[in-house]
Amino acid sequence: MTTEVPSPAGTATLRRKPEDVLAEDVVRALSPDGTLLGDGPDLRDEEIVALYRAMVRTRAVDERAVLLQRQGRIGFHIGSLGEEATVLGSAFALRDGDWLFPCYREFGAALMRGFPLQRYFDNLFGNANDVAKGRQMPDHWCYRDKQLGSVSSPIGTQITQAVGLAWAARLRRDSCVALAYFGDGATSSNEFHNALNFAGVFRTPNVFLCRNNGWAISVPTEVQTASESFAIKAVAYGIPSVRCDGNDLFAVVRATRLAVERARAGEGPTLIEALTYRLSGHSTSDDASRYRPEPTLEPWLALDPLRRVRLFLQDRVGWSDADEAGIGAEIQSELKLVIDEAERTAPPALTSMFDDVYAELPWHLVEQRDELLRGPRAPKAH
Amino acid sequence: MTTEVPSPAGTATLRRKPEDVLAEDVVRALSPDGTLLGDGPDLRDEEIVALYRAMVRTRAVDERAVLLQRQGRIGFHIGSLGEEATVLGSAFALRDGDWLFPCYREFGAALMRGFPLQRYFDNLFGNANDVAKGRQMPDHWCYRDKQLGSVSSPIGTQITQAVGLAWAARLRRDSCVALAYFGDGATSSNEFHNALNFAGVFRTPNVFLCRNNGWAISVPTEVQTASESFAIKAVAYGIPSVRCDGNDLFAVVRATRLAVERARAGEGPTLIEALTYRLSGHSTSDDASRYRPEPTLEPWLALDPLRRVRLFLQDRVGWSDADEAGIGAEIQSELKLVIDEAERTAPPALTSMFDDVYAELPWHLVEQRDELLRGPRAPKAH
Amino acid sequence: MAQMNMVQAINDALRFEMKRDDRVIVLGEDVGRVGGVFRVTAGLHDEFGEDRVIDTPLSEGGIIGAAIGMALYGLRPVPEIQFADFIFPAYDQIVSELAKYRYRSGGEYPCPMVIRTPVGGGIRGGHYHSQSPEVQFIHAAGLKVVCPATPADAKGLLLSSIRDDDPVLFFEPKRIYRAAKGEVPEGDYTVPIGKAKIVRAGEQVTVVAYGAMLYEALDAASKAALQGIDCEVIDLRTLWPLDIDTVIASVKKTGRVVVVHEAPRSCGLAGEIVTLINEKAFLHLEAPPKRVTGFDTPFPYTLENEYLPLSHRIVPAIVETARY
Amino acid sequence: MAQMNMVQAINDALRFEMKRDDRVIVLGEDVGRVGGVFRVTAGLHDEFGEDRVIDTPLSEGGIIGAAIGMALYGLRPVPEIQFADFIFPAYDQIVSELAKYRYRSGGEYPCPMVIRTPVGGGIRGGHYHSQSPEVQFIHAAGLKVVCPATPADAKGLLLSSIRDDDPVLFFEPKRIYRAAKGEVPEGDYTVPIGKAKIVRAGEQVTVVAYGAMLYEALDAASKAALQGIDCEVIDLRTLWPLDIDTVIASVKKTGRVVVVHEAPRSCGLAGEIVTLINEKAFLHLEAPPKRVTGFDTPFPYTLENEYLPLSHRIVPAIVETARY
Ligand SMILES: Cc1ncc(C[n+]2csc(CCOP(=O)(O)OP(=O)(O)O)c2C)c(N)n1
Ligand SMILES: Cc1ncc(C[n+]2csc(CCOP(=O)(O)OP(=O)(O)O)c2C)c(N)n1
Ligand SMILES: [Mg+2]
Ligand SMILES: [Mg+2]
Repeated sequence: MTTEVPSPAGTATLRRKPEDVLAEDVVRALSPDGTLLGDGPDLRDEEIVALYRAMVRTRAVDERAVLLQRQGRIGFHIGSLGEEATVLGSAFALRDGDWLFPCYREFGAALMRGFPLQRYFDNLFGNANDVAKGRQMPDHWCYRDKQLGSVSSPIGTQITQAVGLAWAARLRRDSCVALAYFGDGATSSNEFHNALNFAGVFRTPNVFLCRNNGWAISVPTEVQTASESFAIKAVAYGIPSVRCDGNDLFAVVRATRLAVERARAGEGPTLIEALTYRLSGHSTSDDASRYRPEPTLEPWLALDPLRRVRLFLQDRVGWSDADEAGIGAEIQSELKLVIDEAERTAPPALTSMFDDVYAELPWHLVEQRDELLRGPRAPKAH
Repeated sequence: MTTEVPSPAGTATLRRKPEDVLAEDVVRALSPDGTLLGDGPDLRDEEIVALYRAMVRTRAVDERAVLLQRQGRIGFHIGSLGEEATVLGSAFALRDGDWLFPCYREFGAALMRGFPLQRYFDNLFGNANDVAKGRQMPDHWCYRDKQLGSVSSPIGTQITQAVGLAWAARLRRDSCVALAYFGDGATSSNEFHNALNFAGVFRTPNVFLCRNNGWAISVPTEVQTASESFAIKAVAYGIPSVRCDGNDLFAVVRATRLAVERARAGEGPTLIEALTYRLSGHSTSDDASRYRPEPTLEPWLALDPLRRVRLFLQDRVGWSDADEAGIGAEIQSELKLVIDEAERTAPPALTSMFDDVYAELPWHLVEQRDELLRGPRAPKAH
Repeated sequence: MAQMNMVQAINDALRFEMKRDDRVIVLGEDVGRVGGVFRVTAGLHDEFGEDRVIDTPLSEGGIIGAAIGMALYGLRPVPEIQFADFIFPAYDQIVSELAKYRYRSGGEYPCPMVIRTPVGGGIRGGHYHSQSPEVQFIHAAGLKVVCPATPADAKGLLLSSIRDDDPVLFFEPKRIYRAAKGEVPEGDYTVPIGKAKIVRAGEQVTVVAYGAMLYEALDAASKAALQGIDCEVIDLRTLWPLDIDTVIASVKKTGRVVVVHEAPRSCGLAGEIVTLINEKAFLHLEAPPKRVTGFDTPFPYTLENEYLPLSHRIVPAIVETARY
Repeated sequence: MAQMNMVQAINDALRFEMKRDDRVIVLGEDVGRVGGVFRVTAGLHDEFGEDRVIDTPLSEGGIIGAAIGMALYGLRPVPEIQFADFIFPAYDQIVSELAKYRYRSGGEYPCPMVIRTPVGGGIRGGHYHSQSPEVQFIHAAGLKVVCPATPADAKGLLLSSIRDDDPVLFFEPKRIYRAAKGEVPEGDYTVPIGKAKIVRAGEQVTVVAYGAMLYEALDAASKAALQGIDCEVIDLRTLWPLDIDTVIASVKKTGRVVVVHEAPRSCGLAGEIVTLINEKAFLHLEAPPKRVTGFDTPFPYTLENEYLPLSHRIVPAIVETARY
């Protein structure tokens, strides 16, 4: 069964894991051709349709954002092409009030949880309506209303923060769970180690979701670690882990639900390794052809996470080409509206540069702000 | 068999480890009553006597250093009471030219490898003959002549450095091995993670020796990690590990030799967890009775690493009370000489404060030195 | 009022605030059962239990990273770093995350917390138990930095810091942990962040100091007085944002200034103060401002008293400045 | 001589030195097969093989910690940190270990290495791809800090840095990686560490700058010239130990000085320079020294050009200083 999932970097094999790792094998539920493997799905039809829509929307947003970047209308984009099942299936396993600590590829999860598409594009344009007030690069958003942490570039920092948050919640007898996303590369960071170790010792209600997409920019997983999997690293922290086919929506939902339930039941944290693949370059700044020959992608294209849900839905609810075209059109017109609006919106006010460094402006920032306002304006950003 | 070794913090149990961990069970060779368990020893009688001498000497130095601190003659001491078999047995498995990266309890290993006792006491007194020129606290020595790295207080940093050094040696086709010491607490540091991960990926010729002495100051091992052992953490890095009875000199030698041989043969790094116990406070600054009831010590006192080698030697070579008294007297007179000398030696010259910041004194340090020399002298240190 | 040393005053402040506000959580290495290696958290574990006074694994990055998560949730963590020298494994979480969280989230996520840590030399700690890294935090925009010199200020500033909505680095000068004693108001007592204190009024030379060196500055001022030089001594108390008004008003009066700190000289806080004085009181300066500081070397062990900017080094600087 | 940009010049220096000295090892994230995210190490992996141009796991602490071990052994590692903003996970290894190794070992263990890292704003990188943390390394005694502004200096200083027996932080201003072009001597070519360069001679105002801001300072000087103000522009090149003689000689001539840098103002390098000028040329100062710097906020994205101390902000500072 495992041979159907090509190992991400082409070399790691799915070897046996210690017994205390939750699952012996990779969790799988839906084959690439859209047929069920064993039980499942653990989802109602409407839920599957909603999730499929969300995946299609995520991909459409991704494609548009790349285009906007190529056109020079936004500065940068980092997307989730090929990783949609991992991102959306895992977030779907959370409930309202649970927390989500994003890495940087999880805008799809944020949108599904209620982050307005308009705010997302405001962030890509860094305009005055951006929640982050145009202070961060595109794709570095946050949204407290829906318990969405703040995207930050330094790799891994959010993992430890998610542990502290979940720990705090437990101390306050709040039953929420905190899920942290990170990549395979991030498992090498100080933060992964600290986060999992603290979570293990204090049995915090966390889900650690490692998107193993095969690459950390140009570095393949076998240069990232010599361990036989990323999931197995959980052993070092006395916590259980599970691997799932990250391109299999139903498998991701199942694995994450298992972990979320454990956390909510006070049984502590779980590490999930979702085996997926980064189909695009690392970001719009990256040209993957420099280090990854095109043919490498082929087996992964055949495992497309959207395609298999679509095939499943065709069979299950008679999902048609017209249905598909319908949601496509809907998303495109929605996109047009929010992009127009985002592009029209002014940049953040000059004085906003000094706000929020502290709760109140101290004297030195008042002086610096006044100095800036008194002086001439800068040339337009390139 | 394992029940004879009380678990360090009194709670961890010796559960089964994954198959790729070198040994199923804790390596043991010499019982607490001095009789052999199975094969061994893998040492010649003279070697055992030499090692025993070194252990006795180490303990005598420790006791004297504590006394000097209590008398206010030195400022600080951090020792290895109860951990002598771990420290000396492991270092014994190295050969000339191999590198040793100390934590801070391994002066015994340094002395055994040829660090002069005089230099060690010069370090404790921080005098002009101290290799570290009185710049570091007592017990923070170094000695390049014998490939002894520099003791540094920040926990764990030496582990990663040992990896870089071993890696460099391998790149230069030098067959040396680098052994890094660290405590159970240090496994929580960023450095442990980075070191083991890099060592795994680049298959560096390293031996990682975790002195699991049950405590990180007042924090017991069960608060340090939820993993079932420290050895098992190696799984996260794809490297083998082994646990040994750290109070069993022969077991430590055996486990370390195995690891050293693997490293030298190009088979990569090994993590060793030596199960021992810190019989003293953390250092002379610590009063362990605040957090550790006296009775806790009792089972460990019965496992004294010196006693069992002595019992073995009584049986094997007829080691007598007179032999014992002989080495005791020898060590005491040696100690008297070096302590007198160290105490007599002047503090480092004032200008030495500015040397070695850089290879050459830059202008600002020349100015600062001259400013200091021109000015009045400080009150005597308390 | 009760007579307390610094350790007792800080312990008193922690106990008071933990009783008043159940969001306050203390965490760090050895802060629990044993009450901290300097005993600053003594008794809190017994009183508030292991959910609020938490011994952690040995990882400063883990402590601060987790504390950030707690703060994001709405708690008021007060992590302890055992020595300021050991704060650097947490440096990324502090300067990249803690200092920027409110800003980068457009104000959605305040991140209030107080990082307590013993700072400075004077206990024969050598390289790694003696450093004063305040500038490494001031320069990373977004943090407040406090360093009390008296038990009363320690209590008052700690309570203000815990109640502050921004992250505060709270440096405790360990040299005077037990040596500095004084009356400390009981119960609720705050000292505002951002206000310096003139601890000795004078007309001829302004001496700016903080932490353990305040006492050296005062001693030097007394000795200078014997030579007929009348010093005004300012205790900064808050290092950032500093109380520029008090400093400038004093310098406008005296025209002469000596700044003292233990940290290495170059790119230290003294340089910032001198530059601010240039910017705000240039025409009042009658002598070049002087720095009496630690040297640009790692902190030494045996020669620690030669390294520290003790009174014997401050006096000549005052005299030179006065006689310029 | 060949025409090169900064990227090419640095690549040329690395290639030259790797051929000359087989102890030189390049390591870092993405430095190998892909040749670095800015392509600075392009081609080196193919030419020197994977033992000398090493892609590492994603851990700056691991990179620097391992590089220290390599240096202790006797190699000359040249680790790359992908962006200066990501150097902080390695901060403990750099300031606690690298900066102190020679000192704390009484000279037994020199630890020569060059940490290369792109620095500064101007590429729309926001918070975490724009920072200038030079002071966070200068203040930690024991490091040298270099920041070239031209391709020739980049090559010459990099070769000097790799041959230096002390650890060097080599900051590469990414804004001008490709924009700065110029003639670069072929083959062996060094520029001494610790020497600034007067890139425009003038009599009335000294402008001190470095890195990408040098070009802004030069532009401002040209604009000031139109208003009849004659500036001397100094490119520091080495930030620490800085070339105090060149700065002081210039200020003694002009009596007026503007210091420019991208890093936040408070406790920045400009403050140190102003203070050194106070200490060494107090009586020559005819106007308060001015700082034109980044603000004390995290580095913003959309407003980055308002944050940076570009020419439009330097000109008024020059004029004010000149007219004081
Ligand atoms: C501390 C740090 N170092 C380096 C970088 C530069 N960087 C950004 S993303 C990335 C690779 C991350 O790989 P992975 O964790 O696998 O996530 P993925 O991008 O594949 O989703 C690197 C090296 C960074 N952002 N932070
Ligand atoms: C980074 C860092 N944090 C904290 C400390 C303070 N400290 C010194 S030793 C120690 C405990 C170390 O425990 P362990 O690693 O088990 O070694 P042991 O002392 O038991 O041999 C601590 C917390 C330190 N030296 N460095
Ligand atoms: Mg990845
Ligand atoms: Mg221990």
